[in-house]
Amino acid sequence: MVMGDIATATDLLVIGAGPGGYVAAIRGAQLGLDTTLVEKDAYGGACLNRGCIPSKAFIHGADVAHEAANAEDLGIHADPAIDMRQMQQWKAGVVDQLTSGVEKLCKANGVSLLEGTAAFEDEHTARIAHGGEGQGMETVEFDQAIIATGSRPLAIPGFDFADDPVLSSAELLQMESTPDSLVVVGAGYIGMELSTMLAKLGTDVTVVEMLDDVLPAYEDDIARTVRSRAEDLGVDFHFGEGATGWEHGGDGVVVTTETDDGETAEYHGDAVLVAVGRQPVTDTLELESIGLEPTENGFIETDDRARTAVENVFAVGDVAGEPMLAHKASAEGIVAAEVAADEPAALDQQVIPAAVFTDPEIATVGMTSQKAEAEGFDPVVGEMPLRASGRALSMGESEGFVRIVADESSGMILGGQLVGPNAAELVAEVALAIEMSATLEDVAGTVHTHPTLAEAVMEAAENAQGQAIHTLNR
Amino acid sequence: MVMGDIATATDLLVIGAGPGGYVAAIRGAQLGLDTTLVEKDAYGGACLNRGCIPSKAFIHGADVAHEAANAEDLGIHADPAIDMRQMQQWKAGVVDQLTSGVEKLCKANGVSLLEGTAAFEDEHTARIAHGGEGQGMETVEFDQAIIATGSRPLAIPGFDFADDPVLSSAELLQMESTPDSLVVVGAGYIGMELSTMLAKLGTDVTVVEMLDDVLPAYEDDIARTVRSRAEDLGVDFHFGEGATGWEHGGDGVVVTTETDDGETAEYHGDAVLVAVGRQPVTDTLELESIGLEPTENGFIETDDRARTAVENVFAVGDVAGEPMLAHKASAEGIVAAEVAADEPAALDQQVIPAAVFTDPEIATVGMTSQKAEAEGFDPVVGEMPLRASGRALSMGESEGFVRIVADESSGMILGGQLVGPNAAELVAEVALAIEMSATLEDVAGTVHTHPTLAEAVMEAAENAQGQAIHTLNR
Amino acid sequence: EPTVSEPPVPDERVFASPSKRSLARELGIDIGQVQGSGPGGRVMAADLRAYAESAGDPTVTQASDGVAEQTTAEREEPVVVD
Ligand SMILES: Cc1cc2nc3c(=O)[nH]c(=O)nc-3n(C[C@H](O)[C@H](O)[C@H](O)COP(=O)(O)OP(=O)(O)OC[C@H]3O[C@@H](n4cnc5c(N)ncnc54)[C@H](O)[C@@H]3O)c2cc1C
Ligand SMILES: Cc1cc2nc3c(=O)[nH]c(=O)nc-3n(C[C@H](O)[C@H](O)[C@H](O)COP(=O)(O)OP(=O)(O)OC[C@H]3O[C@@H](n4cnc5c(N)ncnc54)[C@H](O)[C@@H]3O)c2cc1C
Repeated sequence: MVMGDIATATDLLVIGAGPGGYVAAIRGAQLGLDTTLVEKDAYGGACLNRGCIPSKAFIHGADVAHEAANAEDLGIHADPAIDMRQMQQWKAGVVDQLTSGVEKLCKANGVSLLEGTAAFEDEHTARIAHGGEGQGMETVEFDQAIIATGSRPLAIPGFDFADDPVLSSAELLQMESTPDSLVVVGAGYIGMELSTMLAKLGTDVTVVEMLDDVLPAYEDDIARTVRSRAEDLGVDFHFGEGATGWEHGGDGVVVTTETDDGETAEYHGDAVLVAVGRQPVTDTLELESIGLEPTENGFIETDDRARTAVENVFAVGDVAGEPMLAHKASAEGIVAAEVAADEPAALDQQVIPAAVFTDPEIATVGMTSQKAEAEGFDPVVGEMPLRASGRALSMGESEGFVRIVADESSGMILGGQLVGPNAAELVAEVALAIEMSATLEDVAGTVHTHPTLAEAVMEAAENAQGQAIHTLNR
Repeated sequence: MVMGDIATATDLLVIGAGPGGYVAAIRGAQLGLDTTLVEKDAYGGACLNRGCIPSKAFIHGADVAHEAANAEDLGIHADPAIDMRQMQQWKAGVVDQLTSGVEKLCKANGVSLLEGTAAFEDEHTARIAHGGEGQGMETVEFDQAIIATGSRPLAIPGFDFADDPVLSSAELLQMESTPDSLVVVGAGYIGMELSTMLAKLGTDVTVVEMLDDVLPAYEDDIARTVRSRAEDLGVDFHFGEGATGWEHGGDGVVVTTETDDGETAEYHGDAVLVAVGRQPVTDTLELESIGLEPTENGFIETDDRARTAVENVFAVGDVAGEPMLAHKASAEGIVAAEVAADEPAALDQQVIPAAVFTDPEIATVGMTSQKAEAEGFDPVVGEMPLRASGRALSMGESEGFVRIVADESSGMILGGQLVGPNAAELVAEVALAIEMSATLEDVAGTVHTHPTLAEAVMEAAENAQGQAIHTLNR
Repeated sequence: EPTVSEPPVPDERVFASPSKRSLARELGIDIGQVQGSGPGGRVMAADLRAYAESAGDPTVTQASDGVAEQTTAEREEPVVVD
């Protein structure tokens, strides 16, 4: 491939090297397409550099310290000191290992890597601007392209991420020291994960949320469990208030909020984290050159083969719509690459699981009982509270539950809601059950290792059949 | 039901309230059988009182302390002090909660509980001796009986558990303080779990094992990983040596060993733990009264409906043969109760998973590649090393792997071997895959939450298909 | 007293889910004898029912009464993209 102003040609151009793009590029190359991956910033995208991985690394670190500091009843007396610069370095090491792994995997699979910002010229041509301004240009001619430009943190009026004390999640995850106090705007999953983690590391956290509870996407009993655990950690919640602005005050900031009724309040913190959502990135692409227009919400619309309205252009990941999750991005990336390589792939997964790494963890997949009813099923629900689980108790945990939703007449499993340690791991079995069209009997009839939390999945299935051993049946 | 010397009658008599017996009793009662459960000692059996639960509680405690004490690279500096009496109390609280839960569940399901030792008089009569000698007797007439008398630690010549410094796992799990040093005889799963746990709590552990590596039931790369981690924790291994005896010496004991070639050695410790296996308990039962005779290994033989050679008598759990695992006991207990209640149940589970709670954890299910070949399959193997897993790295772990074994032509999943954090939880998905006759494509096509260790199961399935994203394919 | 006519249990590995194996037992047939029509030869509910009918044993049809009903509701296996 020739660099410089001369046009190079490729079968498949992938724009953006997050979990949508790099996975698509690798699969494309595996299927024999000459594949070029362009990234303007860092391999691994938001997920590896500013999202999933750094947040989970800090959450793990906070958990290790917090658990040891709060294990007196287990006979463990510890008063851990936390060196945030060192934790930051450790996190950076983890991120480096993974992002350089992504680069190596791309090369090993034969993907050509280009650094720069891609913009469309027409349906078969993209211009790549290398590095900063004036660093040179390159033109790539492609047969097919996959847009995987992801998302960025959403700002709100009155809060500009360019201002020093106004932090995005990306900036917060670069912190060299934990703030003594922090105001968090937004109690969605990112706000809640970071608030819980910071509270465990000793920060005084104040959360301001417009709606009336945390995690509005989740059922009440789930949100309540996570909220009350966060409250126990000292997080101070203010619901029904929208953040309207901030100013310098004391050593930090004063954030102003307003209720629907016009009542205002002020909250102090060293800084303010705005975590109100994420916005698809399309403005770098000059989509109008290929006649594409994002939806009202800024997403690029795609069909069940991840194709956009332009026949040879696909879109995957956060830029292609909800749920904005890394594994959804990767799953779409694989389908787009396979379709580009003429394989009969489609986005026909039954379910996409989701996890929230709060304390306790939440994981959900498929339908809630309410949703199942709305879809015309006759749902039956089985539950296993973790206070009856030997494994949970032997881990010092007794809150949380596993809930399984199934169709009463066929026994077919439709969904699951899990709250507790390792919920994100346990949901894998429920997702497979749904993909396999497994019934309650299938899950209950599978021997589960003792003592594990996974037994609670089996037990919930038995409970739904009215024959649980470790819980009373309805 | 009338107590005393008068005979009481019951549909189903269950002998032993471990995970085999209490589960059988509850299911029997759920199916409408008048059910009586006799236990001579403590509800929950070995598992809840002296096995699975207390060991996992201590392992958890040891992990919390050890992890915090060894997290300098994460920026966590802690020097936890361990109060073993308090940890023991905490464990006792966990055990109490679970055993009293078992009792309550039995009652709530209508099971009649009897305390005492049961022995057969004939095929329809058992004598129950209450408490110690002279505490009274009772006769129970039954239609059907389930033997669930479990197992006890195996002693070896030269080592008598009645001697103070010769400990069984049961005695060790009652310790009020951690020994400064301990000689462990046997590097099977119980010996390795307890050695690893004690090493983390600060004990100098010396392990003596007749065979040439730890965990002989497992593949070499699995045993090696666990052994070398234990060595890092300071455990001192001596393979190819059999323990022949002990005597008092210094403040504790001197254990003598001998190799096949007759070379001897001596090892010092505060005490010696003998963990060489477990022995089925049949001697309390007077089996000869019903014409039953245990096998050479002491087990009671059963058919695929958990029936013994005596038509109306079943046997389940450790007393009925390998694998001696709690969940196998419960699964058999359910089948026995259902067959007793005339349901068309059978022991036709494809697989029984097994876990070892060492560091790292091990979990296996179904066939190894070798076994698959021996069974006439054409096995294909896929692997995902955890050093390529974002979730493992963000937990500070990079050792271990997930291996999936499948049949090459059909893609059918035959087995899995997992080494790493939460392996015992992750194996649940693989077990369900096998029970469902899922193929590699089924598991690879199920979206797995990011970042989780469970993604490694999906990735291993992709690797077996030659299309992994995060590992190089063969 | 235990029943005399017990449903057969296969002694070879069969490719069928727990609920299909249980259905086979309820239908009183040896699932090991049934040719699976699912992916990789997986035994489906329909295979079992077809086998039970073709066996034409009147006791078999009786055994399937009611109990089978519960577990028969159409359980489609997932569509495998090929
Ligand atoms: C704090 C936080 C925690 C999160 N935790 C989780 C979690 O636990 N689990 C989960 O599933 N998801 C999580 N997410 C969401 C997850 O990060 C995203 O869903 C995921 O990164 C989306 O992947 P993507 O490939 O679509 O886009 P991104 O990862 O956003 O990657 C897009 C890439 O495209 C590049 N790019 C953009 N425009 C151009 C252009 N014109 N030319 C060249 N390159 C371009 C960008 O630089 C970027 O690298 C989290 C997000 C945050 C912020
Ligand atoms: C240290 C240790 C750790 C272990 N960890 C695990 C693990 O992590 N996972 C796992 O699956 N397994 C584990 N096991 C094994 C597990 O404990 C056994 O497989 C399980 O307890 C077997 O259950 P059971 O019901 O067959 O018998 P048991 O649990 O042994 O119960 C038998 C009961 O019968 C009673 N009994 C005996 N004779 C009579 C009589 N004549 N009359 C009345 N009552 C009688 C006994 O008092 C006892 O309570 C562990 C074992 C040990 C020792």
